Amino acid sequence: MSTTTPTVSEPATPSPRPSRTEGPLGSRLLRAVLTQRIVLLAILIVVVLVTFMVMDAGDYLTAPYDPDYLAAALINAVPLAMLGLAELLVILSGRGGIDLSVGAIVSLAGMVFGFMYGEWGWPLWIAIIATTAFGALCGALNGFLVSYIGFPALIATLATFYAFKSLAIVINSQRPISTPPIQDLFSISRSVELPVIGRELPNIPLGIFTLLLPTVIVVWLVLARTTYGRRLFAIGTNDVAARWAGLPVRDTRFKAYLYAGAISGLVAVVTVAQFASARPDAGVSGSGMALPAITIAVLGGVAITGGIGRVSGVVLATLLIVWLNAGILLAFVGNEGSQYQLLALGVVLVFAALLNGLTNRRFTGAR
Amino acid sequence: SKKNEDAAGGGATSAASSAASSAATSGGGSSSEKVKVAFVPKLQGVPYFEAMNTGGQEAAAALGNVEWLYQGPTQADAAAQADIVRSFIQQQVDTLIVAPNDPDSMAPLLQQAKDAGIHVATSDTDAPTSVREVFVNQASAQGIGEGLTDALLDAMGGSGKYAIVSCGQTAENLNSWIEVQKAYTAEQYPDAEIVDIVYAGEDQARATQQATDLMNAHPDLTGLVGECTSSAPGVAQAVRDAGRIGQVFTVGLGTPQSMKPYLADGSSSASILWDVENLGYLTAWAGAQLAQDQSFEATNDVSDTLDAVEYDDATKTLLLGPALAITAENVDQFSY
Amino acid sequence: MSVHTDERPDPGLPAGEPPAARPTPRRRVLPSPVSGQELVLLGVIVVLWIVLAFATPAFFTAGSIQPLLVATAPIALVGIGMTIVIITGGIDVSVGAAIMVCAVLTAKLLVDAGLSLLPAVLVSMAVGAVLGLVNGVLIAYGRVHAIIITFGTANLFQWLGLQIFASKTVNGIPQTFDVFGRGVAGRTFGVPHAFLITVVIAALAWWYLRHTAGGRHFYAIGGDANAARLAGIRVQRRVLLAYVITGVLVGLGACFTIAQGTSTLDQSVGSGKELAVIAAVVIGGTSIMGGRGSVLGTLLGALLVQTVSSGVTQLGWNSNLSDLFVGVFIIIAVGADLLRERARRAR
Amino acid sequence: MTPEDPSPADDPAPDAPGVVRLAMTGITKRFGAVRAIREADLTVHAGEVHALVGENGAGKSTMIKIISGAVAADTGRIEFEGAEVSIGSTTDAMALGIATVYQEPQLFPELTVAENIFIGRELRTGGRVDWSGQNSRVVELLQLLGLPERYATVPVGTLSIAEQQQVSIAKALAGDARVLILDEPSAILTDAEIEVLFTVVRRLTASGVSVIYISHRLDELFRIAQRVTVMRDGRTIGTHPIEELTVRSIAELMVGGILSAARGERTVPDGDPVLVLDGLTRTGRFHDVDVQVRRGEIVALYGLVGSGVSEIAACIYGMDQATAGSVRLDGRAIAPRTPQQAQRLGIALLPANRKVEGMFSFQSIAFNVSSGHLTLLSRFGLWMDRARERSVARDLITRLAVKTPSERQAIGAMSGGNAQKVVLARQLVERPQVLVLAEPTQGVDVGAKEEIHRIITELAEQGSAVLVVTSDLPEALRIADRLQVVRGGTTTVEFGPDATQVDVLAAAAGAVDEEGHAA
Ligand SMILES: Nc1ncnc2c1ncn2[C@@H]1O[C@H](COP(=O)(O)OP(=O)(O)OP(=O)(O)O)[C@@H](O)[C@H]1O
Ligand SMILES: Nc1ncnc2c1ncn2[C@@H]1O[C@H](COP(=O)(O)OP(=O)(O)OP(=O)(O)O)[C@@H](O)[C@H]1O
Ligand SMILES: [Mg+2]
Ligand SMILES: [Mg+2]
Repeated sequence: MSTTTPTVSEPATPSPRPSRTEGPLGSRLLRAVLTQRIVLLAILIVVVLVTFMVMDAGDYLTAPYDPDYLAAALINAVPLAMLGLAELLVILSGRGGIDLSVGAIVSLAGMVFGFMYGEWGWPLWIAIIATTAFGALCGALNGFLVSYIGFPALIATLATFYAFKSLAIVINSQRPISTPPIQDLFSISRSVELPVIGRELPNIPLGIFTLLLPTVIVVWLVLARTTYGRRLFAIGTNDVAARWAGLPVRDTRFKAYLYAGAISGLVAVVTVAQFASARPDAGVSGSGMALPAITIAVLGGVAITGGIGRVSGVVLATLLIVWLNAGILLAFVGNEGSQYQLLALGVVLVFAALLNGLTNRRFTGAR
Repeated sequence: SKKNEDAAGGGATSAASSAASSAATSGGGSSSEKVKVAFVPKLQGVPYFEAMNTGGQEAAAALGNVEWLYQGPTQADAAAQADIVRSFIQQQVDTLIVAPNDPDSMAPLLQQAKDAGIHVATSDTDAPTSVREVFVNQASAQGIGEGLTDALLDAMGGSGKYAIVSCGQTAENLNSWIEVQKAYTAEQYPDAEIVDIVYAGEDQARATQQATDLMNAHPDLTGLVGECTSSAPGVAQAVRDAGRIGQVFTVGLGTPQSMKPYLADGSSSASILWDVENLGYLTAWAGAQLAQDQSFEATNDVSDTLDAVEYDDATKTLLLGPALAITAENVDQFSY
Repeated sequence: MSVHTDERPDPGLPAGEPPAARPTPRRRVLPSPVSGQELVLLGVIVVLWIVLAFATPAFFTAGSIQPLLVATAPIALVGIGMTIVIITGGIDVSVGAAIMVCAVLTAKLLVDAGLSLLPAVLVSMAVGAVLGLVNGVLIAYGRVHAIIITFGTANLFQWLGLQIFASKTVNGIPQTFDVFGRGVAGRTFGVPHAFLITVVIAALAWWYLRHTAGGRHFYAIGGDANAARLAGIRVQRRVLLAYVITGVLVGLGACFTIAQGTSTLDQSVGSGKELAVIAAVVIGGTSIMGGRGSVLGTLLGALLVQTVSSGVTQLGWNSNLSDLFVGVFIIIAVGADLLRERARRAR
Repeated sequence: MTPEDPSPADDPAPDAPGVVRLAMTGITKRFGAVRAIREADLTVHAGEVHALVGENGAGKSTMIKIISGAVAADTGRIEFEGAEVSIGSTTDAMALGIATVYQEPQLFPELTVAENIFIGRELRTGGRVDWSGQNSRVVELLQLLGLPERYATVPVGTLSIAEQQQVSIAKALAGDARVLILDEPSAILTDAEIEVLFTVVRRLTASGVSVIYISHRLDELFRIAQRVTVMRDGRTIGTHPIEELTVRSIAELMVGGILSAARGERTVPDGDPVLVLDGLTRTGRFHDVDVQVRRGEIVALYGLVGSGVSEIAACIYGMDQATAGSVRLDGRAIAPRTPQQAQRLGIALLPANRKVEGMFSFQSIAFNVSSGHLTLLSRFGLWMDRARERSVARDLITRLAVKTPSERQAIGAMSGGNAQKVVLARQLVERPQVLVLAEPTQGVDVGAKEEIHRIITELAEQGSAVLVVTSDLPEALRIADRLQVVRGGTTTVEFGPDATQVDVLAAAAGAVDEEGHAA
């Protein structure tokens, strides 16, 4: 930097910050609801909570929809939100960024964690770090294929999804690992009382504090406050321009996948703890973890084309889905309950997307 | 829980007296006079668990004082199952019975349920490390594994190569049956050999395809086992498609109605199962017993058809009875 | 998108050269009927088949190839629709759930109403068309990215399918669909009808995409939807059509799935098929960014995936490894395409 | 689409000059809060070239998008050949015989030139596209525009931007247009190509076609246009016959004020050159390029698009690598392999293609300015110093007179000239030792152009060595202390500040040789 000198000084008078929208408060609010996903999600959450609480008061539910239950349901939010954040990172990186392999990484890294902590007796924190690193390694493979070789992300991660999934199953001849140390791990996903104010509040699953909250804060800081965050948004918005601006495009994109892998590694630990066993199909059974994570990211307002997306959107989307699903289970008896969860998720996704899609056009005049 | 203490005053083992005891409890609406027994299957919508549901409902009707709750996930997935278990804990049911997708992961949840004052039990699949008070077992792993092996080798003439098309790679009870089959085959049928074990997931078409591949890979293969309710018809279909009925024999754990066409044309020699509705009945009955703090006798008179159900106090297991071979002759006795 | 703005096909030839006043020469023009990717795939498949034929003598028998083709058919068939969708720059992750809806409805009608072959197929295709229409309308007129909408409708369709199943399996499905590939009645010259039909539809789609204005418009939309609109292409209708075509093929594919399955249909039908279909399409060289692709590649892609997973079982390897090989072959097939493209750019 | 009977009074032939072909009155259009068009009127006669001029963001493109059906007007009335029409889509416009070449090429890179030209109105034979029929018609058009006929079957994506622009023109010509709209067709064309275009336009107007012509190169209007409509802030502020106007008066109408005089006197400090290109070669692109730029000096590399100038810039900036020759900075040989390395050496570059290479469209101005200077605007290269970032952005907004309410405004919603200033601002956050500007004012209106030129001069005065790579000759003459002509991929003739347009053009066209050297 020796050859260049900054030419810019602080401006003499800071210009007053102009308001971004005109009009009275009411119409401004309406506009925010219609065009901003975060506001829409917040309102939907309130609607869901109020609806179920009213139903509860009217005795339409099979059990109280109370803060304790909502807090207990949060245990599902941990892996879902964390993987949603992993998807946020890769989708932000643009060029069709997506990671179908996160669930398979959860499976594989979980088995690796099972070996290290459950079989070989490594200290917990070393095993956690090693698992995260292993996840990062898997992510690095994705990143290498996408960023350095030029594979479309969907294809590269589809391929590694198949590969990791298969490896996770053969690594321990399709047996789960559930030795006593692993079984005892469940304690880290139990619910705890918050200190000081905890008496007034329901107990919250520990994983929220030990893993989810730190991840949320770190990802938020990285995106909003660091130079890496800037680079990521830049390459996601226009990677040709990013190259001309002298940004390390490949390196930045590579790291997005690597970080997503690392988060998946952490989720592997969460999942092993939550299920008290390292299961070879932990992240791919049923519809797997990747598709719900992408769904959460998309519902949270992440633009699939890259460059647009916020951590708060992902978190709110997770809360919405988790609390909605928890309520539905109390509102319907029998098999209908789980079936209506599908309906609700579908309706919320389509509705939120359409609303934003249509109104964005309305307000920006694009055709 | 409060409700259980109230119910604890009840008397003998019979249904009539437990009804009397719950009638004696003080309570609000009519529903709270009944004990709530909840059952969470591995997966909803499959005939096996829906038949258990039918049996459970019959039991509830017969016992009179039981409210039978049944809710299953749409995917055979431990996480989805955990949500439902949690919602039943929230509902403060009296007994919670689970057929866990993943026994290890169910253990801590059952602990939570117990801490909330709920009686816990397992049925169909056990969670041996958990705090469950009883496991309602359909048949012993030994019984199923040996039943399958005997039925297949009976058809194969006591010798030859066979392969197994299993389902979920991680399904604990399927894997335990396979272990029994391996050991029992080696011991009892020295001229027989298991050449391959493949996993088709819950996908019938995949099971069919894999069975076909196996027959191609091993032209001298004479037997196939479909280890679960989706691969049992799958392997039979493969034999039918290959036109090798009578050359390659199949057995499996198929539900009666789904196996009927294959039993009829001989592409399946037998289906090893048990009376699933009775299993549901027994499950509901056991749940009611627990809810009322009744203990199990060494042999229990549950209903007309289940008049001598054995209880093993050491393993805390109720055993429905021996495995049942379903064949072309008796298949029509089952409606599911 | 090229960084270099003046990349000429032939820098040696100055642009302003006076044009020769002779008639248009007839020459083989650029979009050759078969792309390099398709040749690579063909090569890989041929090599695999030869290797497998040597490794397991039974591989190269009718009894082995026929089921392979039957299993390939529904994936390839739905893949034809998916190819068109992806060419327009979209994607449809709801096809698995849509297969479920079509299959259960058709199976129920076969069992309960005793429908015969043609009406059953038509009903299934009509149902598929309706589901495709739902996707198409939401995507074309809602102007939301296809992946978001189809994630949503995948859940909706799945709910719908489960409602129709009503917590029961469909038992005792008659053999109406055996004509698609079961036994002698299901084959012509030894080729299973499901595969034959798929090939014929693929050929029609190939011709349509290559030689008709409507077909070319799919490519234009995938290249630049706004430019396509300005060129007077009715973009929304075209996009809608792409999803409806996919829906119709899903309907037919559901019939193939029933034909391929047992006499019982359970609610796992179709699950995970969306990834298998997308895998076939992208292995076949269709660009996920839109604007480029071919159904021929998709057909070969589906065949490759099926060959790999069948091959692993037939070789007697751990069947859990088949997914690993599928992953590796995706990397190899698409990687080859990338490298060729890169070499072409470098020249 | 035959028009109603024209005016009954004097019933001239419908294509005769002076007859109104298109009349737009009271047109308004809002984009959200932006009032792009306010009560604008436009009347175009048959057989005339009607120029539409105005500053960046004045509403020219929006106006023609309304005519071509790409955008629907909020209010207003459009009459076509005497009858009121409603143009709801591009198809409607095309049916009326309105053909448009948009500012941004609307082409499909994967499709062939022939397909692009006929897309949306393919010739058909029995259900399928009549490839041979299309191809032969396309070959005629290519001949007309002086492009090789083999281009017919080449994918458009492999052509240069200028060639793509010509394909766009061919596309507009393919139908039987009654009104041809050209939105800044000349911005990226070489003079020779512009000449061809003008020939075509004249031929068309002679046969009665009306042409609406948008350009920021005001001088060329005098060679082609008959009447000029000036737009300012979304309003049409008058239509004049070209004879009544001069470049100066048009410019003054556009900005609504008086322009400052031309180039001011500048003295360039002596000293050793900072940047030296010595025999720089990149095989197949350019060869033996020799350039020297001193501290405080502005050197223009003038070359027609496609002559290799833009690649020379890319090479200095590390986007490409030279295959022979050397780049020296302060006497030291450098060979940056990436733009980061070039930046670290103190080289900044303003890319030529704003939209593709310059803008992060839905990000804020502050974001656009700070990207590329993340190390400077952060602590330890890790944490963004957001206060500093904001103040830097605000400062540059003031300095460059960017019209915006806030540094948080998204750049994508800004007009071309303003966006260009923001991209330029990025190069100025840290004062570069060497500043390379590729087409710094392409598609920028006169007012903004003026300001950008002033900024460039200031930078030089502060000690940067400035290399301007441009195909805009007046611009080159106006700001450069020295001017080098690039022809056939190499530097040829050099001119001093007193060079005339005629000299340079002649040199670029290959007429003058070494004796053209000036001071
Ligand atoms: N799609 C759009 N959404 C929002 N604003 C728009 C849109 N298109 C144009 N504008 C705004 O409308 C105004 C007029 O833009 P227009 O493109 O017509 O200007 P122009 O005269 O063509 O400028 P230039 O010379 O830079 O091309 C500008 O302020 C521009 O920012
Ligand atoms: N301009 C074009 N852009 C894209 N594809 C083209 C173009 N011209 C021709 N093709 C394609 O190239 C193929 C070969 O064209 P050509 O005219 O050289 O052969 P042909 O013998 O006339 O073929 P056909 O019998 O199909 O017309 C055509 O069938 C068409 O698919
Ligand atoms: Mg414009
Ligand atoms: Mg021809």
